[in-house]
Amino acid sequence: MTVSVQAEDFDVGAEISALSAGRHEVGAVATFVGLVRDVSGGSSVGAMTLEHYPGMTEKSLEEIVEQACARWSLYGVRVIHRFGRLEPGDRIVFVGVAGAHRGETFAACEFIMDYLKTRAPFWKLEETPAGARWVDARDSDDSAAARWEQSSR
Amino acid sequence: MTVSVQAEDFDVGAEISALSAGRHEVGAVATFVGLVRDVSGGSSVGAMTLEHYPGMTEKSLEEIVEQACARWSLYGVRVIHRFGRLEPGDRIVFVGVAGAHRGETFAACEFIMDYLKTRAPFWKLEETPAGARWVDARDSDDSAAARWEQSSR
Amino acid sequence: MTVKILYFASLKDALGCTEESFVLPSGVSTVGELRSFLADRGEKWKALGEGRNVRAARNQRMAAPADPVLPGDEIAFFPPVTGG
Amino acid sequence: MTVKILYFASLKDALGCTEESFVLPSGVSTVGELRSFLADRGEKWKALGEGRNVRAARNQRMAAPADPVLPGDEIAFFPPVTGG
Repeated sequence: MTVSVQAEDFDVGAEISALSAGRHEVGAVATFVGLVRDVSGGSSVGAMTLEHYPGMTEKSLEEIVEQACARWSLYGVRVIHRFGRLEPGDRIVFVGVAGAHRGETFAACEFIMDYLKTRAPFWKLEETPAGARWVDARDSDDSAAARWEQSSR
Repeated sequence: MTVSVQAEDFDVGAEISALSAGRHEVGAVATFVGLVRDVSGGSSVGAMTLEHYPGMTEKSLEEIVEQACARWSLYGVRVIHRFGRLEPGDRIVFVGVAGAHRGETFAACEFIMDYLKTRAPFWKLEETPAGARWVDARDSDDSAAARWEQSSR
Repeated sequence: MTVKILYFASLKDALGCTEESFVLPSGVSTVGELRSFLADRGEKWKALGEGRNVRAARNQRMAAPADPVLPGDEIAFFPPVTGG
Repeated sequence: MTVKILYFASLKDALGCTEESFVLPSGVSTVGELRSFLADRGEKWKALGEGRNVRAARNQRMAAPADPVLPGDEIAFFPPVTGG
């Protein structure tokens, strides 16, 4: 099981351990955890609701993982993305990548996050003192994803 | 407590949670775990012993963390490096970086690992079928560290 | 000759619609043509109009305006994604 | 006028020495000069000689050959590090 889209929280330590369990060729595990911040665009955020496109979400994440596996030599990849209502401090997303050496695992982990940010169909609705508002996509996310197109790695 | 040099294993999940616990400005936690591989330079490795330079080890890791904190806006950093005898699959090193956004946490985490690999006084003695041998430093680690000198980030 | 159309997030709110079954009119054979046709249905549908930052998917994969629309397809329109 | 000298890893094995207290001879005032002096002490000490990949630390910080050596210093010699 490589990709999960779920309402429930996840166990980061267990996920990281699972990426190398019984696989002694793994020398490097790079991971990323994204969390709900209590500030966004200058407003305080009390909570947020993550909407997604069931079916397409899983497909898009699996496709991103496949691209990473085609690009780097990896031993294991795990992506978990939550949906529903989340509060500040709650985990949103986990990406873990296992490989032989650190360079490729760092690159693949960041690649997956950058692509996820621009291609996986999730949308954040934030609760602020001024009411609920949909988060606008950031240009910086597009440019973060675009640099992988130019890169020869 | 930012830096630990210890013989004991560590709890990756607990360390990652601690980096954002009670800090709702944290939106991103990038981490790296290095593990003992059962192959190295074409030989099978039964175990390894990590020698270090007590006193300098801690100082060098703290200095690397200070450099990362001067370079990026970070909310928390944690570095753990083990010494002594370790077997394939055992954790060697943990680096965790918490920040507002993913880009700076990925960069800082990789920076710390690259500098650690070339500046922290640890040496690996591997047990192979042909006997014990000291691991040679890799040129690729020097070049990985050198790219941060040139980078304008 | 019908397609299923889904709307998400701020676009769903602007249109007041999450899903519709839509009979493809003649002359509508691409994702871009479908979007233009829908945008012309009335005031609130301008949220789908040119110049609005709308993305599309066909059968749960990201789609370009030139991609074909065929009977039975599931077409989705939504704003740029903001997960992660 | 003594310094403490430490050796690590493969260098420690080659020299058969982990630590020594060393009286600074006249003319030895830098890390590089100290290393050269030590390398000239006999056969096995060539492991510290020019062309060998040896790093040095002074008082637990990485040192360059031109860095001074002062009485009471802790000087360490070792191969390139391989942790992580």
